[in-house]
Amino acid sequence: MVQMSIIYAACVAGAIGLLFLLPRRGNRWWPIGAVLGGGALGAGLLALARGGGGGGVDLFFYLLAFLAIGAAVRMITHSRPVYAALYFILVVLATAGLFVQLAAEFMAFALIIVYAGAILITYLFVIMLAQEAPDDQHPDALTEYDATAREPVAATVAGFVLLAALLGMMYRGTGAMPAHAAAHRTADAELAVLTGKVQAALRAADLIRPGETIREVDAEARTAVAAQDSGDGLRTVALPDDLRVSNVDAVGVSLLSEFPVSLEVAGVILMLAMLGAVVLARKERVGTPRDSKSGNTPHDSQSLIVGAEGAL
Amino acid sequence: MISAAGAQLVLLSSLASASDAAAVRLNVPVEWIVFAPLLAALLCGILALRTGDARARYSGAICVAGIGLAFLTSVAIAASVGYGFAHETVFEWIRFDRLRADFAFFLDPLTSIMLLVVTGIGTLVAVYASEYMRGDRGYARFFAFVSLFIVAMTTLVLADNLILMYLGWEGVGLCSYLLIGFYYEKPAAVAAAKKAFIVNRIGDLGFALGICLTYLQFGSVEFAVIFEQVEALRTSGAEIPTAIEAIPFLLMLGAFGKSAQLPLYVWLPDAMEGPTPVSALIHAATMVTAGVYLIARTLPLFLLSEYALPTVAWVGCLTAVFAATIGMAQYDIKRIFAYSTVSQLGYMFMGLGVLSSVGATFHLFTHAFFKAALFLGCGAVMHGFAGQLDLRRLSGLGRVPGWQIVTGSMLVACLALAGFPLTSGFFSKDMILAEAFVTAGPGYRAIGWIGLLTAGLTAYYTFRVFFRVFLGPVHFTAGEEHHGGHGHHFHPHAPGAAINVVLIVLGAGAIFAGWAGVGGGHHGWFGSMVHHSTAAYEAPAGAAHGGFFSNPHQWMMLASSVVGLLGIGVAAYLHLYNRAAAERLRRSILPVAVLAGHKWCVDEGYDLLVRRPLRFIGHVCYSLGDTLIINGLVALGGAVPRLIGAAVRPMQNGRLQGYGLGMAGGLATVIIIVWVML
Amino acid sequence: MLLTLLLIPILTAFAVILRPARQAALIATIGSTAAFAWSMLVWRAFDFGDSAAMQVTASWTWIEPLGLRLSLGVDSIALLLVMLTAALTPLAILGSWTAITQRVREFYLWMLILEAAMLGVFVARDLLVFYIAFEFTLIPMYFLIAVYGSTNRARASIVFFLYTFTGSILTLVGLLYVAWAHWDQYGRWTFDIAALTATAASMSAAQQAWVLLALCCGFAVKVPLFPVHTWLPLAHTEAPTAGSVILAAVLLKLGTYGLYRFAMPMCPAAFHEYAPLIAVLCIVGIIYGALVCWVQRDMKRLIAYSSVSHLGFCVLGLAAINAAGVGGSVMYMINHGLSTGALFLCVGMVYERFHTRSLDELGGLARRMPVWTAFTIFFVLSSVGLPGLNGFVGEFLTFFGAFTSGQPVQGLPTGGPLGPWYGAIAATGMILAAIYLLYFAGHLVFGAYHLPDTSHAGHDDHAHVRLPRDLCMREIAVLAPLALLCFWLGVQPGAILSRIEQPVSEIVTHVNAAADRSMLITAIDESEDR
Amino acid sequence: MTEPLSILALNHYLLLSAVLFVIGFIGFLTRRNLIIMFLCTELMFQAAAIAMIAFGAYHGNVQGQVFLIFILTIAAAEAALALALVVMLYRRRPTLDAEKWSELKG
Repeated sequence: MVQMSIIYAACVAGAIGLLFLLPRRGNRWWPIGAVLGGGALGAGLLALARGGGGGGVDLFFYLLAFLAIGAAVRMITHSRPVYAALYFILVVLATAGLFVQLAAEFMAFALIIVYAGAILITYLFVIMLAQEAPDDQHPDALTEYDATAREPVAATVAGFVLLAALLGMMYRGTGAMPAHAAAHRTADAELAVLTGKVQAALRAADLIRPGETIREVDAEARTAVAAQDSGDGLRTVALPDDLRVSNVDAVGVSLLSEFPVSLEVAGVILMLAMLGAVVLARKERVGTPRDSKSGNTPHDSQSLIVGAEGAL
Repeated sequence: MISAAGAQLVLLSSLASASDAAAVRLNVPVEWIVFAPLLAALLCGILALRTGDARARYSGAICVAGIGLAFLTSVAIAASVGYGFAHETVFEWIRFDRLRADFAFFLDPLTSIMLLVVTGIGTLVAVYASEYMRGDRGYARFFAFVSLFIVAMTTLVLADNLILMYLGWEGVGLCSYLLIGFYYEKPAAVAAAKKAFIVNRIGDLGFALGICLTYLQFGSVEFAVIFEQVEALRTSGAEIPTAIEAIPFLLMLGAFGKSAQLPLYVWLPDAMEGPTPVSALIHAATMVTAGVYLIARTLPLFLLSEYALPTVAWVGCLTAVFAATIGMAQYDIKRIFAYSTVSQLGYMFMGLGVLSSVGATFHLFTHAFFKAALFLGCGAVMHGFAGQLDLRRLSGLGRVPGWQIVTGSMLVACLALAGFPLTSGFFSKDMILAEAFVTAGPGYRAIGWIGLLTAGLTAYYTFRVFFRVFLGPVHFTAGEEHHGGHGHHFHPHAPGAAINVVLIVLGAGAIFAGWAGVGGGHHGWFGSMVHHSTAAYEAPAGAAHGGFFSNPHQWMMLASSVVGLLGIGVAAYLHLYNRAAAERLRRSILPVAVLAGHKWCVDEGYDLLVRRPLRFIGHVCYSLGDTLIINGLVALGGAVPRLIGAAVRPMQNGRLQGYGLGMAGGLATVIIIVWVML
Repeated sequence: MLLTLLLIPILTAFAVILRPARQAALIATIGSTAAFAWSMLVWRAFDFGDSAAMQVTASWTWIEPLGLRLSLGVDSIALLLVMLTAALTPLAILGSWTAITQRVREFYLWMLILEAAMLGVFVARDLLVFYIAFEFTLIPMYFLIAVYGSTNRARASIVFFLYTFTGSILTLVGLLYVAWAHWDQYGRWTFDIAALTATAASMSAAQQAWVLLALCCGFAVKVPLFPVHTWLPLAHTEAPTAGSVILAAVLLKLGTYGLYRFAMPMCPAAFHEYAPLIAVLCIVGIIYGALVCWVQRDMKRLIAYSSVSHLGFCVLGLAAINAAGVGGSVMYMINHGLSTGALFLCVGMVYERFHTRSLDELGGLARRMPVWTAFTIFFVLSSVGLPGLNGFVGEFLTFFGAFTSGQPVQGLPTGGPLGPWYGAIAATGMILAAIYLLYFAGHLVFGAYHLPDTSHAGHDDHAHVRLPRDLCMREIAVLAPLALLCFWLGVQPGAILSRIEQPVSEIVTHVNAAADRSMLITAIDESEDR
Repeated sequence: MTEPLSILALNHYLLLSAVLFVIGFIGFLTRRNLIIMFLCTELMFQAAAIAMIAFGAYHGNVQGQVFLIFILTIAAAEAALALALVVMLYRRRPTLDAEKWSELKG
């Protein structure tokens, strides 16, 4: 069993470490934080490893977990947004690695493509767009809000108390769950609906003749019923052993057969988000009849906002 | 004591009288008495609402027709009912659980008398008013209300159960309210109307509670059922429960309110703010006698209690003398007659109390004539002299051309009121006073003497008015309703035909109505009528047949004549021959006179003791109770969250992170709580 | 059939939203009139020979595992209240044609939604349907006050909402407790009112007392009983005319109806035991409300306080637990709805003309507005309880009920825990009612004619439709049906009384029998202890 | 498909998920830069995603992954909108300080 005391101690140590790491003007104590935090993380992972690995967890897990957590900590402690975004990419990559560990290859790559590739790049663009231009005297100057964290103590304490509570509950709660969830489905059950894939595999293995098509697949018995194009001459073919349902297949089948509506809705949401983003980010038109006197200068738009504040 | 006397009395309830007078089948549509005036009221009401409709001038005729039809029906019914009784259900009204109160009529001779008085005087007053009210903006409205009043009053009289009677009772109160406040732009009229309604309501409360208690005790509110049980109770000789003895006292309260007896008389003098025909009809002849009628109708119930009737007698007696003293010190003619009405109503209650229901009813009957004549005469004066009613500003009207008929009828009516021999008032008053000496009861003899004294006072103040206003040197000033300019000489305009005819009829009634009761006791027509109603009783035999001095019915005629003439004589000396002496006398007893002139400050006392404290409580309830305490508590309840809010407000600073922090803390707390609990 | 009744206003509400604003009033009027016509059909379909039973029922499964069903039905009392609601809403809407000039469509939308919610309360046979409808009345009313109210509307709407909501949350707790008790006993969830009533009535007296307390929290606020009445004057004063009308006429009846439908049958023993306490609160409310009424200068607030006083009578009748009291109370619900609703309409018509509610600024309107005066005086008299008009029958029966409660009538016992003193003291409220209502009439209707200073009224003129000085035909059409109904019910109360006799006697028997049983059990316990 | 995850391994992944979530949360609370705050929310999404996938593996089905697709969708949409908002805000007043944008507080 995992030593809960070690976990809690690691939480405390991690909290203190994180406190030292959080950005502050002239933060000279960050090495202490790094040591404490790294120690806490290492101790925690060690406790995990001692408490019982196996069951699909190997060294890669610990490495990737260490990487993900370390990068995440760095992300929230780094005072420069660009670096924070880059560290976040690292977190995403580590997560993707963990997904591969969990046999979710499709999601791993989707994560990298969508997150690391698309979303984070957008973030980077926006960060660069919105960064105050460094003037010549202080090329490295940080803005005040980047340089200091607000209420670090309260937030850290609250966060780690939450973490400790969550972990405590988790270990209590999952103790009651079966060591392995009973799989209610036959392996490769999706083959029953993936007749095209089966047909291609059979054809590639020359198990069916040209002109024959697969009518029906029995995933349990690993057989398929092939028929002539003319409609007669039914026969049963055994499936090749290497015919397996890939992760992508499974996800696809599940998505299209079980959640088609949700999928459509997701599409609609994405489109609406796109439209919304366009509308929001569109430059405000100046010289509208309603406010024709305001010019195209930042000063004026400022005054417009002040006016709006007054209204609020 | 009554209980002792009661053993000698034979109560003839309606059912007992059924033995010699079987139930009569009416061949007259009795509901016309109610519906004809109702129709008139509706028509006049519609005319009243249509501002500027020229047809409004027909409303007087409509009203006269409606009430006249009711009168004719009443005559037919009186003839048809005779000495019997009848029962007629018009429609079902309230029927719930075991409570039965239908819109049903109960007719016996008492009802007939009341119907004749109400519709008869009503018709006369309507005729009078059709001239008197001419030119008033609310002409149609007036007749709508008068017709409505007749509806309510006849319902009251005809009701076969207490709840329907209560309907009529409240209905006449409403009409009284509406008619007193007829000139609603005068604040005094509005206040008087309100006062009348509210004081009446206090009495009505007693009435309503009396109804409830009656139902509790007898399981019904219908007269027939109640009286049957009363009879059974009396004959069984069982002890009478206290609750039953309480019933007459509650009903009495209602009667005192409606009939303006102590301590609830205060509204009636103020009610003179209404148009004079209304004062004549409602506040003299009919409505105010409803209390007398109520007690007469429920007399069997009153006989069940040892103390009920003596209370009635004493209250009546005290009211009579009390109101008479106030009346003596007033200057406003109408008010004098208003107090006179209070006083005369006191006589009627006195009569009921001393077990002279014949006398009381008889006095009610005669009083209706002469008091209506007096008020209508006053009205004619008021009409002719632009609202002038102050007897110091009017004199010698009898010699002004065109006023002879008014003077004549006033004289007759005054004589009747003063109890001048052989006028109607003389007979009825004597009957009551004599009975006070005949009946054994607590202090009844004293009541008789006080009554006699009051008769003298009555004669005095009545003729004070008459001698001042109609005799003596001719001089008069116009009232405030006269809008002629300076130098424009005021010409009183003499009353027209309608007014004169009505005055003649009423004057005749004031003299001759008394003959209906001649014969004393139950022997005259009137006596037999009452004798055959629910108000019947039999006087102890023997007392009425002694010698002259041992028979109060005989020597009372002489005594009251002497007292009455004495009063008239004093009035003649002070107000006709030597008016200066009156002024001297007044100055010598100035405090008393002023106090009496201020109505013994009863109004002020009520204001100070009842109205102001209640209103003060209202203010306290509102400003302290509602706005301070209750709203304060509510605000306190609301303040607890607000205090907590203030405490945690720094967290709610609008920064997203603050909320996030709270969320994390909350989540952690929840988890830990669950953890601890599991 | 009842579902259609609920749907008519809702569909009309949609129609109102979809059509241009200037048609909104017309559509709303037609729609609510249609609902009234439909309710007449329901009335026709109702068999008054068996008026205590739920009739015209309909039921659909809603959430199966929780036993939630969308089941509707009415007994004759609920049907009467349905009729009241359906009759008053068109009149209130018709009365607001010119009063509402801004956000017109939303106004009628809320009115119609409100109607649907109120109808829902009365036709619900399922507890949660009832509760949802009960709470849902708050939302439209909140908006009616908050958007269309007068100067102090923000506070009024919030106070209204929070006050009633707080109370009804406790009611929900009580009702859910009963549902839980049913589940505990039978092992399945149901929210059927009849089933839960049976369960609750078989609980111990202590449990019943708690449930009663919880129920009373919500219903007493809604009624409102003293001392939780202070939201009412505020809400009434600030609400627009139609809102006040509906509030007085129907929303307050939700409280009394709740007491009748839930508090009495569910906790009969406790209700019987605590009825004197409730009655004392009622009597205090009657007198207190009346006295406070008397010192008001604001005519709407005055009528609002008169409602406090009147509803005291209404609940007093329920607390009397005898046929006269409960029957009178039901009668009172209808009558108060008619006459107070009408009074608010009358006052609203004055407000629309002169833009003031102060009795100091107005006076002597009789001179210029005879028709209005006739109606106002008529409704004042109805409210005072003048015999021959509707107010009397209910008032008399309630106080008659309180008076005779628990007293043997000719040896036959009548149920109930009260006695003559309750009735006698409550009856003083009749005097006080006369005082304050005549004070109102005396100031507003009679006296010298004077109007508010019109110098500031200039800017109002463009916003308001010009109205004639006296009532126009539309306004007469609003008031005349009410007046006729008041008169008719005063003369023929049997039309209602005979129809409610069965359910009333049923509930009275139920409560008294339960109280007797409970007393017997206590007595047995005590004797066993000994 | 590989063998379903054991409960012990699931715990590992859940622990990682919790840690990442809390770190993201702390970042969200402490950092004042709007963009970093959004990044932190993305980090919390990641944590949720790990938990989803791990549970999916534990139960031996792909529904966890399917859910993740939707999470990803929402994340993408959220990112797009959030960044658009940031751009808009920045255009109004050149600062990314979350505390400067607190006009909406009550």
